[in-house]
Amino acid sequence: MDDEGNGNLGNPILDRSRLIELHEKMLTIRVFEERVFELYGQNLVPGTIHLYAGEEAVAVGVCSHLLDDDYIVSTHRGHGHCIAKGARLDRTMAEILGRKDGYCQGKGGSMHIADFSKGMLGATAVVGAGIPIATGAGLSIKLRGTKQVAACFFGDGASNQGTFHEGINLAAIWRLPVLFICENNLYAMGTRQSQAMIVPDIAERARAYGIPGILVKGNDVLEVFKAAKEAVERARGGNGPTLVECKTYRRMGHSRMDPAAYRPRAEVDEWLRNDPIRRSKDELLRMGISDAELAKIEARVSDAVNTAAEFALNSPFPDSKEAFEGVYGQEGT
Amino acid sequence: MDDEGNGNLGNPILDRSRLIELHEKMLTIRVFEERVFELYGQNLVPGTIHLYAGEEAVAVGVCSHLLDDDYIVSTHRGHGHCIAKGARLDRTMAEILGRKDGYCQGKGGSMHIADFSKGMLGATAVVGAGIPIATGAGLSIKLRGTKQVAACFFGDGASNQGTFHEGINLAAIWRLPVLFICENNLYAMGTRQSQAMIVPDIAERARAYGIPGILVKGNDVLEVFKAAKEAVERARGGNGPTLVECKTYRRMGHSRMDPAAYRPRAEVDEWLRNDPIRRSKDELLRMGISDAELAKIEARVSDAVNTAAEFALNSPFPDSKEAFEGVYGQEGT
Amino acid sequence: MKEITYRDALREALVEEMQRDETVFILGEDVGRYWGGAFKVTKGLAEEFGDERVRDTPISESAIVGAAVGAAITGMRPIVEIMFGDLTTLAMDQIVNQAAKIHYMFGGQASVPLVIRTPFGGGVNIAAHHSQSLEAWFMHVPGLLVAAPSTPYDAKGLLKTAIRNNNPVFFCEHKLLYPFKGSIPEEDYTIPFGSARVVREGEDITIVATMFMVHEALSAADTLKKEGLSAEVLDPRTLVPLDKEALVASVKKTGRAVIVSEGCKTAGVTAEIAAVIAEEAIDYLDAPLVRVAEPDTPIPFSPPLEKAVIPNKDTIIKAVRNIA
Amino acid sequence: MKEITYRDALREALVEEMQRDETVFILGEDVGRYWGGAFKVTKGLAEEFGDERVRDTPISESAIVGAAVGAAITGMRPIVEIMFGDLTTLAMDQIVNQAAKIHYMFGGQASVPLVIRTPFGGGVNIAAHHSQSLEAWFMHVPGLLVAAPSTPYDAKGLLKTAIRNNNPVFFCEHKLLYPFKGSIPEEDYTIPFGSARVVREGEDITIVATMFMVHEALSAADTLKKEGLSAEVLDPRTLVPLDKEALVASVKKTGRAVIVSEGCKTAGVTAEIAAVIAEEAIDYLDAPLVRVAEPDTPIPFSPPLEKAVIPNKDTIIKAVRNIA
Ligand SMILES: Cc1ncc(C[n+]2csc(CCOP(=O)(O)OP(=O)(O)O)c2C)c(N)n1
Ligand SMILES: Cc1ncc(C[n+]2csc(CCOP(=O)(O)OP(=O)(O)O)c2C)c(N)n1
Ligand SMILES: [Mg+2]
Ligand SMILES: [Mg+2]
Repeated sequence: MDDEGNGNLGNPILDRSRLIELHEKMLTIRVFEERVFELYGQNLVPGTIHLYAGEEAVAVGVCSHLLDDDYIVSTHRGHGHCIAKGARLDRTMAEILGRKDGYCQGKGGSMHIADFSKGMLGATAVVGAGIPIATGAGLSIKLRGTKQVAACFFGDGASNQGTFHEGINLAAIWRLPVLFICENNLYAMGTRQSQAMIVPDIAERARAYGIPGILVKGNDVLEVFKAAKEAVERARGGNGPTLVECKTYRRMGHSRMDPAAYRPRAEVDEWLRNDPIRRSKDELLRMGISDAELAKIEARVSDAVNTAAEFALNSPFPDSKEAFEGVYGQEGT
Repeated sequence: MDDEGNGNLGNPILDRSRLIELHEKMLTIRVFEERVFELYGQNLVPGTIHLYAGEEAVAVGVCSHLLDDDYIVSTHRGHGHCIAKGARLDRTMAEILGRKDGYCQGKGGSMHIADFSKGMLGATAVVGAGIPIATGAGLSIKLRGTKQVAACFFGDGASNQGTFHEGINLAAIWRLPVLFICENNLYAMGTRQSQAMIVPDIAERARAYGIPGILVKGNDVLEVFKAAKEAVERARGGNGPTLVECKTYRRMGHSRMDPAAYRPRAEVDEWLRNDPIRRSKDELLRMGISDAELAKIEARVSDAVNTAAEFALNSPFPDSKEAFEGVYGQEGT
Repeated sequence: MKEITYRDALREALVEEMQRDETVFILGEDVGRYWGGAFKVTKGLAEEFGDERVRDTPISESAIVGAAVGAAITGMRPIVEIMFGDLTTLAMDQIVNQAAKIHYMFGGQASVPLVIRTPFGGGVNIAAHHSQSLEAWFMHVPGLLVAAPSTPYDAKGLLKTAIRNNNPVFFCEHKLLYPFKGSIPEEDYTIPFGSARVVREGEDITIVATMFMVHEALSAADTLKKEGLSAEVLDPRTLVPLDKEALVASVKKTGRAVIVSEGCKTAGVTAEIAAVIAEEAIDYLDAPLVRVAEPDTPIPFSPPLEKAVIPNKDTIIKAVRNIA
Repeated sequence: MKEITYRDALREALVEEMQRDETVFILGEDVGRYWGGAFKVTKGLAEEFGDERVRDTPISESAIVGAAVGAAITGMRPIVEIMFGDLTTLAMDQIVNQAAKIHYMFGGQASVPLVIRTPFGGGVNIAAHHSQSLEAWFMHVPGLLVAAPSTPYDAKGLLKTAIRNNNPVFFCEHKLLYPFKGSIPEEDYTIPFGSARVVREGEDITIVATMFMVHEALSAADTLKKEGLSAEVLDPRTLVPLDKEALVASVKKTGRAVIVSEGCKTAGVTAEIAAVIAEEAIDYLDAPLVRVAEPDTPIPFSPPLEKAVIPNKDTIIKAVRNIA
């Protein structure tokens, strides 16, 4: 609580209307994910899915500082990143359903959504592989001399990959404008973080590269917002990368089929209480938002997701001959 | 200087006779390397060589704590590791010359010497690749329940490889009996350490894995000896790995053909003055060793290297048909 | 004999060999008690053998294989599970430059009794990073043995041989085969490497097929049979060593061959098999060799697209009809 | 025309393309002003273009390629040097799963104008970790183009095409060729991918050879000529795309083929070429196909051993005599 009794969110860097935006974005991701889950249950989603539900504050808190021409690099758990970065719900949903109007014309699916028109450079399903790619986007920015930044999302598990070490080190020595956003949801599949590394805080690893590491409560969108603001300013100012660790939690299992029985009940309960959207809603209520306003937001979100699902379900499957096309692009000059 | 005015080396953990041993071992490596260099000049060494000269205190300081059944994993700059671990000079030299009596029957050469009979698990020429292998040797020790330890040598350059991160992390979480010995000779080929990482001390990176990191003057055999003692005791005691960074310097270029013009003259001069063998000799003199004793050591070393060179030069080249053999070992049971 | 799935057959091999030899242990991501492997092959093993011998690892493919190499050259017999074959890309140095070369490069001083198990193959709509079949790469690495079982019987027998072998074995599994059932003997058995299996005898054409494609080839042979064409179906079972004698013998008999495997066509498994036939049995061929494999595309996600690129009964029949 | 080494030809291509297009830049270990590349191909470039465009990197092959991928999809045209081809093992995920698949997997939204240059080949006694020829792996990766020049002329022309191409190009060089001289035009030229070169016309047999083996094949052809045997020598120049028409045309003319490349035999470059011929020109063959490649061994260090495993003029002649 600050002096004026507004809670954290009374902080001047995030006023009420901005918080409403963030809240709505988070809610959109949540409702979108719930719809994906439902469609999966109806056998309308091919393959597998890794839901972002529970981690919305991270993508939204970070992406709210990014412009359309800033970049992000995403992961197997990427629906939330797409939406936060401004990708259309309908084409995102269509891609997840393997339809022709999906961003990748059905070639990518849930684990490989990309929207280059919004600087969303795509999701890689190889854990940790996006890290050096984000470094490269940062290098490109530096070489082209623009003021863009690149943000890279990855999990706690990814931070044990060699690419984490190599990719961040490279960004550090070249002072590239990159945000390394570790979404620490405490587990990599069934493996608890403490089984996979000794340090409790991955932010600590920033020291090995001589860059700042920031640890934040990842379910508090304001904390993420603040940390990301600092990191984005550092990057745009030419002062190099930041590692931001956001402690968060997935509401569901790792993937659609995982009951997540390896998570202690008490832990799950505590984190579910600590839900990012519930928190932002509580803050908005404290700031005096009316029930009617909240209901309006919810209706807008629900409409948007409905429209997206309808669009996706109406989109045809791609023609099988398209499988053989598009391996190579235009030759070039 | 300690109370008794003996200098560092008066430290009770390293008495005079032990220091003589270490000095002689270091000198053996030096003279061996000089001979390799000479033979190379005479076109008797195929391929390339990476001389260890100047870094002797590291291998000797570490290996002096290791028993025959302890393991080491080595690198492209590995002659010193072999000799320090107790490999025979003659078969080492024969391998470097590509002869039949070499440890690998001429199949490995300078970059791939191994002596499994002495726990020398071989040199890999892929920078950083030995790190997880040493971790695996540590795992094997743990699973078999012996009191062995494994030491892994690698360079400053190697510490930017993904394998450094993954391999040390694995050893850390499993508390394996491994010494990670970083031979920081300030350069990886022509690349200065400060170009390749921000942190001045690689030992600092140990924190990312929650293990102790020790920084030592790598040209002072006593310092290396002390740090290695601590690390070996920790490992044998079941308390996990240690990262030991030894700052050192190569007397020559990276490989035989490299004039090393990228190194500032003043830096080279300073490090050459700080030569490990010169230091140990000075200490021995301070401890009162006689010129005659020193001369005897030098003569022994010189004889040993002469004998080894002779052995190697007299060893035949392998028969070409052997190239086709030994890809697979015995099938097994 | 008993009916058992490919998954269970693999698990039986692991259990029996771990009981038989205490130096055998397993490491990989989520192979332990909380998950039992992404495809549940190691389910229950941690409970039986303890967490030390069935080790969950961080997501560090390169270090997992590297650590297994280090353990293998110092007296243990590690079995690595790489969760998806596509991720072997992260461990190629350790597999190719270390595991495969150590025995030779060090003049025979060390052996590397290491098994790397990993699932290949498409068919479950998990797109470009989880559906590849990269067996051909490993065939191109001297020092590795490469097994590729298509049935529960072969899976168990070959895995046991792999575990007992002192050389590094790259052991290919197939996602679609895990639930596939077949019968195996009650008693201990192993299958020697380098011995192909004639899955179906035939006179008119040889269909050489690997892994899941063996079953598609069998369906194709069934259909062709009705049309009066007798196809011999041959499963090499191990790709290194490759049973050239069996290949040549079959082609000598039939005079024609269609070679089928997943994995993309260019420089793939089918290329090597075709080349062997072209070198050793060309005089017996009455028609061009035909390769049936994935076209040279990544594996797309959407079901109709994925279906279009993976060979199946129909594409095999079409290929056969082209030359027979 | 001017006489120039393969190394200098490569450097000229780099310089000219960097002058022509400021989005072209180079990154790799020791490519910069202090070393100029392990084989000195980039010598002097940092001085001309600055350290920003000729970037030394830490020893981080995976991040080097990954960073290049990230730069390529955001408007730059990176050229990566991997110091030795053997070390591409460390970057396989980035090469295979990222660079090669991005265009397809993301439905054409991005292109990846990236060149990865690396030297393959043996012959300089640097043993198993520095002497491999792994071209075949990259042929097996849809989405990559694979160039493999054997002369200064081809090196320059193909590298320019590679740099201007919007697809990822895996550009194979050969250690023994760097000092090799040949003539090239003074003016700008490029060589289209997928067009083989008939290095020597002949009537009796086709020798298909790649990279350094082209020169061994030529020596072999010289010797054979004296014995009255006219060998056609064909150099594919790019392995993906492979000029199948040229291959088939030559084999139709001669009726026999020996296929030569470094890299081990099984599932190697020669397998794919043999398979193409067996599929598309088998009716014209008067003899079995013969592959000449490295036996399936790691490359040994000692000179007599290394010499025994790398194909050369004599082994080629022997192979030719077996079928002609
Ligand atoms: C390199 C790699 N190894 C293994 C996998 C299989 N896998 C997919 S997601 C996952 C867990 C990732 O954990 P984390 O990075 O914490 O992300 P989270 O799923 O928790 O968001 C694993 C092991 C993979 N896709 N890539
Ligand atoms: C993975 C890898 N990348 C590059 C090389 C080429 N190379 C050989 S030694 C070396 C420098 C190694 O530096 P460092 O680790 O500091 O060891 P030093 O040579 O200084 O002892 C390089 C880049 C290699 N052998 N392996
Ligand atoms: Mg996680
Ligand atoms: Mg160094």
